Amino acid sequence: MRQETVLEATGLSKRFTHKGRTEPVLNDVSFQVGQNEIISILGKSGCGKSTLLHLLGGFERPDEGTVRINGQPVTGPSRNCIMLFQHYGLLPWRTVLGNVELGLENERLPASERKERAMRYLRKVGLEDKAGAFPRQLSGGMQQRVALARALAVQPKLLLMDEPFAAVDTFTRYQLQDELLRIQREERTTIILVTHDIDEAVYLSDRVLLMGANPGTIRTELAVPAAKPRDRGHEDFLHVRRTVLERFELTRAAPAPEFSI
Amino acid sequence: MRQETVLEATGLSKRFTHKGRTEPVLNDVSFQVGQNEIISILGKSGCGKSTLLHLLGGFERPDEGTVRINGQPVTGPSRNCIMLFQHYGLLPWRTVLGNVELGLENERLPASERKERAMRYLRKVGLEDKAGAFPRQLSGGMQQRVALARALAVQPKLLLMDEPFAAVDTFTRYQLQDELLRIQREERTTIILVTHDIDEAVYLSDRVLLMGANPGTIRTELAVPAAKPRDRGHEDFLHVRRTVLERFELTRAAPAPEFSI
Amino acid sequence: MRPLSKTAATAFALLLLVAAWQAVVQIGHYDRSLLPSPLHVAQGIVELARSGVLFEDLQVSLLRFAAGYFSASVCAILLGLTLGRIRPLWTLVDPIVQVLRPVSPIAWSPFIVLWFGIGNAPAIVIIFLAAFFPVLLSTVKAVRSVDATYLKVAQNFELPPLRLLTRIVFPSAFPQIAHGLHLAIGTSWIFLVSGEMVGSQSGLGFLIVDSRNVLRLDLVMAGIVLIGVFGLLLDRTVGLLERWVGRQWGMEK
Amino acid sequence: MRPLSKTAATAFALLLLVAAWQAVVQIGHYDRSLLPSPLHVAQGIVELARSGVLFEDLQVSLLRFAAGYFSASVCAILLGLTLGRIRPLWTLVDPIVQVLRPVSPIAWSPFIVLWFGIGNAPAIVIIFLAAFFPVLLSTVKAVRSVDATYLKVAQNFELPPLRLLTRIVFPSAFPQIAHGLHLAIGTSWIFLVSGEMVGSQSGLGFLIVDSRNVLRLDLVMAGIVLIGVFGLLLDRTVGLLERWVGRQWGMEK
Amino acid sequence: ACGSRSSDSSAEDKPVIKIGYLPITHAGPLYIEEETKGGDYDGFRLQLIKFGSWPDLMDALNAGKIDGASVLMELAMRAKEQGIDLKAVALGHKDGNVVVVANDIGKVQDLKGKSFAIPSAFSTHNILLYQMLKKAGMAYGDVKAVELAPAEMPAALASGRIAGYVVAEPFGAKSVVIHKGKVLYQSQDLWDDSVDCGLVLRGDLIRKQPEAVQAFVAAYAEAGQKAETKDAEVKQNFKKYMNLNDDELNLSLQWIKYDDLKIGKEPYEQLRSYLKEMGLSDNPPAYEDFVDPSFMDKVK
Ligand SMILES: Nc1ncnc2c1ncn2[C@@H]1O[C@H](COP(=O)(O)OP(=O)(O)OP(=O)(O)O)[C@@H](O)[C@H]1O
Ligand SMILES: Nc1ncnc2c1ncn2[C@@H]1O[C@H](COP(=O)(O)OP(=O)(O)OP(=O)(O)O)[C@@H](O)[C@H]1O
Ligand SMILES: [Mg+2]
Ligand SMILES: [Mg+2]
Repeated sequence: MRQETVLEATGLSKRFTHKGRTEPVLNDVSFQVGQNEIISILGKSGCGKSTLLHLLGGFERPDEGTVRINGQPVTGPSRNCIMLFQHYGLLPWRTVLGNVELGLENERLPASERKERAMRYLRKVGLEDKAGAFPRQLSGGMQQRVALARALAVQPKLLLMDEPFAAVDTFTRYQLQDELLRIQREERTTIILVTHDIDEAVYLSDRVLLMGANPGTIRTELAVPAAKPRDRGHEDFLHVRRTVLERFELTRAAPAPEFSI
Repeated sequence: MRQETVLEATGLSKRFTHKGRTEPVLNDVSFQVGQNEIISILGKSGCGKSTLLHLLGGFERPDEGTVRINGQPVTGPSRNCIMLFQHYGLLPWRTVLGNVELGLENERLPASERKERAMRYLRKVGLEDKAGAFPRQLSGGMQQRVALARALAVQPKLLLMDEPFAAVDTFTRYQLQDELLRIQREERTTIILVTHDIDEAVYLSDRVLLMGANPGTIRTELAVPAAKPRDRGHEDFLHVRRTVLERFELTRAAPAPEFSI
Repeated sequence: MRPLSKTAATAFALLLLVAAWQAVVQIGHYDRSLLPSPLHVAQGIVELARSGVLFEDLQVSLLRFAAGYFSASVCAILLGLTLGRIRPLWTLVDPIVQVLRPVSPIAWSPFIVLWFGIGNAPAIVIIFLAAFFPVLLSTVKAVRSVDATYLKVAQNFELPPLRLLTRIVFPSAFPQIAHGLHLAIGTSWIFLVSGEMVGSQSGLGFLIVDSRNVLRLDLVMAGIVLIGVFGLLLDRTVGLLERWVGRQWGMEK
Repeated sequence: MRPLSKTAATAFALLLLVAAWQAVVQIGHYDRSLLPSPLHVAQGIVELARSGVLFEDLQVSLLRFAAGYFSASVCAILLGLTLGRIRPLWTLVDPIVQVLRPVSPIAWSPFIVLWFGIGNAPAIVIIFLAAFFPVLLSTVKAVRSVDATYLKVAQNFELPPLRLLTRIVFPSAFPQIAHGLHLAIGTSWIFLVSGEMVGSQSGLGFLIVDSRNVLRLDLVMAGIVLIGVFGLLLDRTVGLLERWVGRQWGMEK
Repeated sequence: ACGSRSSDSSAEDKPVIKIGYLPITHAGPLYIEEETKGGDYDGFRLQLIKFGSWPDLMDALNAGKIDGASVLMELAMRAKEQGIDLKAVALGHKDGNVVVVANDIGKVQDLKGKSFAIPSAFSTHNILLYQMLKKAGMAYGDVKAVELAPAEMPAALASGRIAGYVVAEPFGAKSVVIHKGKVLYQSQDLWDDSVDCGLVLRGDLIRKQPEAVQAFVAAYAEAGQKAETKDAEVKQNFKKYMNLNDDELNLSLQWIKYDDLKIGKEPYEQLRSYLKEMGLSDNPPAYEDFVDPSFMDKVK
C-alpha cells in the first residue's frame, strides 16, 4: 500500500548507565518510513527523542533491535543518512561555501565541479550571495539553511532532523518550515524529524509518532490527511492539532496535572 | 476607563553604536500598562524587544523619552520592578532556597522570617520539596519557577519577563503558562512579557503589542477579549491567533516572502 | 573501581618512566657520577630517609611553599577582584604586571636578598611571586567574564557594592579562579629550587642545589624525583579541589 | 583612537613604575651599587647600546627563544593532537608529564649539559621544556573538548581519520591552542635567564648573570628592564594573534 | 667586553683548548694568557668560556664539554673522588682571600651566634672560616655558616643579614670599597700558602695532546708572571673579563699573588688533612693521583 520502505526500525531498546544505575531510555521502538515521507517524532523533553535519532543515524548502537536503511542494517554513521543537529553543527572556521563542500571533499570530484554542486544547493536554499560569509555572520535561520544545503549536497536517502527549528523565533520558523516543504518536494528526500512543537509536527508531516517517556516508547501513530501546503488557520489543520493536544491532555477539558514536570 | 496606571512609557528611543556606526534600535515607543494587566510584546528576533524591556527595568537609559512606574521616573533597576531573564539568572552556587532568599537579604528581616517568606513563595510555585536542591539538579521548567518565586518574594509592583518559556519544550511551556496565570490571579502582579511565540502571547495576555523592526516600534495594539482561563482549542482563541498570523502575513492567504529573514 | 584503575595507570606510567631512564643509562654507558641509575637514586633516597634529612627537607619545603602560595593566592584574589571590577585601573596595572611577570626570580635575587634577607624569606617571596601573577591574571579574567545576567539580578535586588562583590562576583568567578589556582600550583612549585638557592640551609630545593655543589648527582636526581612526585601530588590534590568546585558550581553534570 | 589611548595608558603605567622605583631608592637611601636608580640603569642601557652589546645580546636571545619556543610549539601541538584523541594513551602520559613538569630547569642542568653541551643548545632546550608542557597540556585539553557535534558531522560525512584530524579536530581546537601558545610565551620567556646561565657567552640572560657576578647591579637591572619590556612586547604580539584567531573563529563578535 | 665573544673562527689543525672560568680575580692568569697573542699560540689555541656559578662550570667540566677550568681545588678533588678523570696542573693564584665583616665586628668573638656566608661547604673559604674560629678558640658551630651565591654577599652584608663572609675576589673588595665592611683577616694570616683555585684539566686531554698541554701550561705560567706585575696593562686586560671599577680591582689585586703557581705537595697535603678534619671528605685523592706537577716542572 505504502511506497517502498526506506527505513525500518524493529524492537529498538537502549539503556544508559549513569553513576552505576542502569536506566532504560528506549524500549521496543518499531516503525517504518516510506520513500518520500516526512515523519515527525513528537514527545516531551527527555523522553528519548534524540537518543532514538542517534540510533537511526548509526551514531549509537541499540542494545536490542535493528535499524535497516534500504534493507541494509545500519552499523555506523554514513552518507546515506545525514543528521541535522539542533545547533546546526556548522564549522565556524569555514565559509558558508566551505561548509557545504565539506561532505563533497570525500568524493573524487574536481574542485570546480565540487564548488558548482555546492553552489547549486546554496542557491536552492536562497543563500547564493552568502557563499563567502562565515556562519557567525548569519542569523540562526540562515545557518539552519546552510546546514540543510550541506546535508542535501551529498544527496542522502534519508534526512534526520533533531528539533531543527527550536532555536529560531516563531516567524523565522514558519518560513523555514515552508522552505523545507518546498525543497523536499523538489528533492524527494525522505525526512524524519524530532520535535516537541505540536504545530510543527502537524504542519510538516505525513505521519506523527507520539512518544511517551520512562522508558521512551511510541504510544500512538497519527496520520495527517490534510494536503500540503497546509494553512495554519485552516479547520483540517486545527482538527489534527486538537487531537494531539487531547492526547497529551493539554486542552482545558481535562486540566493538566499541576506540578508534574 | 482602565485601572490605575502602573507603568507609563513615553517616546522611548534608543540607539546603539557598533564599530562607529550608530543604528537606531527603538524609535518613539509609547504605551501604558494598568494595574493587574498582563501585556505581551510580540515581535521577530532582533526587533528590539529585549532592549525595550531593559529600558523599562532601568538596566539601560533611553536616548529619548521616559519610563515612569507609579508616576516615578525610572533611573535604574529597583525592587519595584523585577526582571526574569531568559536563562533564569539563578545563582548556580546557591540552593533553591538560597536563590529565593537573595532578594530578601537586603531587608531587615530576621533569618527565620526570611526563610519562612521564601518557603511561602516556593510553596506557591510547587517547589517546597526542592528547597535544598541546586539549580542544576532541576529541569528547565523548575528553574523558571524558582526564578518566578524569587521575583515574587520581594513583592514587586511589576514583573518583566524576557521570553520566559522559550527554552522549555512545548508541553512544559503550556503547564508553566497555566501556572503563571494562576499565580498572577493570586498575587495580582502586573506583568509585561516579551515573546516571539504567537500562541503564548494570545494565551496569556490582556493586550498584545505587535512590534515592527528597523527601528523597533509598536505597530499595533491588539486587545484579547476572551476570558481567562482560555482554551487553546477554542474558537475565540483561534480567532485572535488568526488575526495575529494575518498581521504578520503568515497564513497561506498571502504567502510569506521567501528569503527575507 | 575508577579511581583505583587511575592509580594503577599512574603507577604503571611512572614505572615506564623509570624503565626508560634505566634504558638511557644502560645504552649511553654513562658514568654513575654523570647520570645515576634509578637504583642508585633509590639508594640515595633511602640514605636521605634514614638520616632523617629527607623528611626534614620535605617538611620545610612544603611549609615554605604553603606560606608563599597561600599568601600569594589571598593577595592576588583580593587584588584581582578589585582590579577586575574597575576597568580603567586594570588598563593601567596590566602593563606593569606584564613587565614584571617575565622576569626570572634568579634575576631578582640580589634585590630580594637586600629587602628580605636570606633563609626562609627569599624562598617564600620567590614562590609568592611565581604564584601571584598567574592567580592575579586569572582572577581578573574571571571577574571580567562574570555573567552579566548575575550582575543585573544583583542590581535588580539592589545589593550594595560590597555584598555584590562577596555574594555575586566572587562566587561566580570562583570556578575560574580555582582553575587559576590549579595552574599556579604547578608553575610556582617549579620555583622552589630557585627560591631555596638564596641562603636556605634546608628544603628540597636546597637539597638539589647543595648536592649539585658537592657533585652528588644521585642526590640531585633524588631531589628531582621528590619534587616531581610531590608536584604531581599537589597538582592532583588541587585538581580534585577544582573538580569539586566545578561540580558544586554546576559547571559539569 | 582606541589603540592610541591604550598605548598612552601603557606608557603612563610604565612611567608610574619607574617613579615608584625612584621613590624606593630615595626613601631607602640604598647605595648605588646595591640598588641602582632608574637614571643609573638608563645610563647602563645607553652604555650597553653604545658598545653594541645590547643589540647583540638581544638578537641572540630572541633567536634562541624563537628556536626553543617554535620547536616546542610544533612538537607539543602534534603530540597533543595525538594524545588528545587517544584517551587511554593520555591516561598513561599525563602522570609522566605532571611529574616532569614541576622540575626546575636549574635542577635539570647537569643532565642538560651532559646531553646537549654548552652554549646555545642548553638555552634552547630549557626554553623548549618551559614552553612544551603548557602547550601540550592546553592542546590535549583543547582536543578533548572539541564539540562532539563536529565529530559527529565528520563521521556522518565519512571523513577518513587523518582528514578528521586536519580538517575538524585541529581547526576546532585551534582557538584554545592559541590561548595555550599565548600563556606559554610568558612562562617560557622567564626561563631565558636560567637557560643562558649554562655556558652561554651572550644574550640577555647571560648579561644578567654575568653582571650579577661582577656586581654591576645597574646592568642586572638593565637586563631586567629589557627582559620585562620584551616580555611585554612578546605577550602583546601573541595576544593580538590570539584575538585575531578568536575573531576569525567566531568566538567573539 | 669579553675576549671569548669574538674568537675568530679561522679553523686550523691546532687543537683548541677550552677552559672554563668564573669572572673572579683568581682566574687572572687565564685572562692574561688569552689576551696575549689573542690566545693563538704555537701548538694550541686557547678559548675561555665564562660560567655563572661553580656548579654550572663543574657540570660542563665533568661532562667533558670543556677541557679544563680554573676552579676551586676542593670541587675538583670532589669530582676526582667521584670518578671523574681530572688532573690539577697548576694553581690559580696564591693567597688573595679575605674575611670581610660588618663594620661593627671588632674581633672574631663578636661573630658568635651570627650568620656568616661562605660560597659552598666544599671550598677553601669554608676551611678559612674553620681556621679562623679555631684560632679564636671557638667551635665551628658557634657561627651560623650559610651558603650563599657570592654575588649576593655584599648586599646581604650591607643590609645586615649576615655579619661577614669569606669568598673569592673581588666580592670582598666590593664591600670594603663601598664602606659596608672591613677586612678582618687575610687568608695568609689564617693559613699560609693556602690552596684555593687550581688549573684543572681533563685526563683525556693530557693523554691525547701532551704537547699542546705543555705549551698551554708554559704560557699559563708566563701569564702568571706577567699578571704579578699588576701594571696598567694587566689591569686593563682584567677589566675586559670582569667589568670592575678601578678601586675594587686595585684593592683585590693588593691581596693576591700570581708568581709561583706550582702545586706543592706540602700545602696540598695540608688541604687534604683539613678536608678530613672537617668531615667534608673521607678519602680525598692523594697528591700522586690527582696532581700532575710535571708540566709546571718543565717550565723554566
Ligand atoms: N550519553 C548518555 N548517558 C546517560 N544518559 C543519557 C545519555 N544520553 C541521554 N541520556 C538520558 O536519556 C534520556 C533521554 O535523552 P534524550 O536526549 O534522548 O531526550 P530528548 O527527548 O531528546 O530530550 P530533549 O527534548 O530535551 O532534547 C534522558 O533522561 C537523558 O538523561
Ligand atoms: N549592547 C548592544 N550594543 C550594540 N547593539 C545592540 C546591543 N544590544 C542590542 N543590540 C542590537 O539591537 C537590536 C535589537 O536587539 P534586541 O536584543 O533588543 O532584540 P530582540 O528583539 O530581543 O531579539 P531576540 O528575539 O533575538 O532576543 C539587535 O540588532 C542587536 O544587534
Ligand atoms: Mg533532544
Ligand atoms: Mg531578546
